[in-house]
Amino acid sequence: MVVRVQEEDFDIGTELSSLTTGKHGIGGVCLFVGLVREMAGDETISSMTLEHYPGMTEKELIRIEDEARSRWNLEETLIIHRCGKLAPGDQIVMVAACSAHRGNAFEAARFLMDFLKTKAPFWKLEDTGKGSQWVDARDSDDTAAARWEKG
Amino acid sequence: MVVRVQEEDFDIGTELSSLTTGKHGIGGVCLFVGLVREMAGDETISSMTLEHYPGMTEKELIRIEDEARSRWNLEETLIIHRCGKLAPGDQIVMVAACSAHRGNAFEAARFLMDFLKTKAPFWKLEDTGKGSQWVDARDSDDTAAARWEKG
Amino acid sequence: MKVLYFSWLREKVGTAEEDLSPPEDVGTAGQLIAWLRTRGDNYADALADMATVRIAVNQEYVQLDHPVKAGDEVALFPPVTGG
Amino acid sequence: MKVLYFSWLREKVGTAEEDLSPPEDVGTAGQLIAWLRTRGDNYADALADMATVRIAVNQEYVQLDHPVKAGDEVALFPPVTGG
Repeated sequence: MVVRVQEEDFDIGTELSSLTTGKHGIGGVCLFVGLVREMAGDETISSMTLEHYPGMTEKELIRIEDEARSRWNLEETLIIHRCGKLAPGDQIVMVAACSAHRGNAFEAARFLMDFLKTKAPFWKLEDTGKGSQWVDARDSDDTAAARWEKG
Repeated sequence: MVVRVQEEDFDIGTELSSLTTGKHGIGGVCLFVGLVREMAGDETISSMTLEHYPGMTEKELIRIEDEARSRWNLEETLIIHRCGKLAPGDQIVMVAACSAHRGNAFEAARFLMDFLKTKAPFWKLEDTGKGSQWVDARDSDDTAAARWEKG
Repeated sequence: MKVLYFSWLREKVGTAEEDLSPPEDVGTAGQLIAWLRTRGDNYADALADMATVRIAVNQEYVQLDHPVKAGDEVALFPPVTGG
Repeated sequence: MKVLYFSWLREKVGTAEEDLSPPEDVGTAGQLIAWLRTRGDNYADALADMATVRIAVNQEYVQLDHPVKAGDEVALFPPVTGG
């Protein structure tokens, strides 16, 4: 179980191999990587700043991982989220779920992302030619997270 | 669009960055990596040999990628599958789907794996303490692939 | 009581963090927000629409009826947009 | 006609690849398999249960009623287990 919030970039290959090395019960790893897109609607983004709530962010990420591990049989999980100033193409976030079987890995990684998107206290500020603007939360993210609510 | 069958190992970070570099419309990448597990039922695996059908394998992988691209709005896709002799913990397969939005990336990557598992002509031979044995196809893989059939 | 503001709530209020001693009749997160609104137009504007305000007490999400007391860390922020 | 065998089908038949000239009345994949079974116990054993045999003609999956002809590449193999 790995949770990190950091300004520095991360290397997916390095993170993955430190997660799986020597753990030969892992049959599948599902990884998701979020990147800064160049366009926000019709505007070109020159940079993006990620603000967060130190302390609570880590707690929420750990809570999200715990929840995933309680729902699926997982060998390892990882969440790395960057903060600070990023440029188009930069990596923002990486989640990974390792399991004996691929179904669990896919489901859990998607759950991690859906919950992170609605629960982890990060806020994106986009810099465009027309100035800076805080990104609005999306209804589609709430819908995605609601899918996982227990009936 | 990348499809490769190779004996050599691959580096996920390198593959991913060559897939996404300069493509700033990509907001999310879903990656799946399959690893050789140490146990097959109660038997410990010492090595695994992957046989395939050169020519048809590549055609099927391209067909699977085409199908994914016709179903989802994808910026890039990748399938790398190894052949030859592997050891527990080794990487067998990597698929990736890159899209503007994470939902497409997750769905498409899972589709690529589900179809690859039932269509790509690979066969696993496991070496255990009790000799070599061909791996049986799983009904669960057929079920997973059938989920994607158009109604 | 420490009160933190993030994102555009921070910008509208004009501060990231302040130490406050609300009156004794402020016993819940909802009452704290009602009291904050009386402290100036910047607060009233930032906290005008509760649909866009999330509340955490001691770094856990809570609802308006959650108790707040001296020594708590209360954070007010818009819906999150990370990932 | 080139016929290829993979995995345990290859082991049971005892060869990976052979050039064959089936009789003229062999016009489909199913007829080819029926004829192959007559060529020896190794073939009869390998091709005993069609539920475990997949067929590709010219590197595309086909069913038993698919035509086969001179010059085709026909492959017979068990259900795939890659990934």
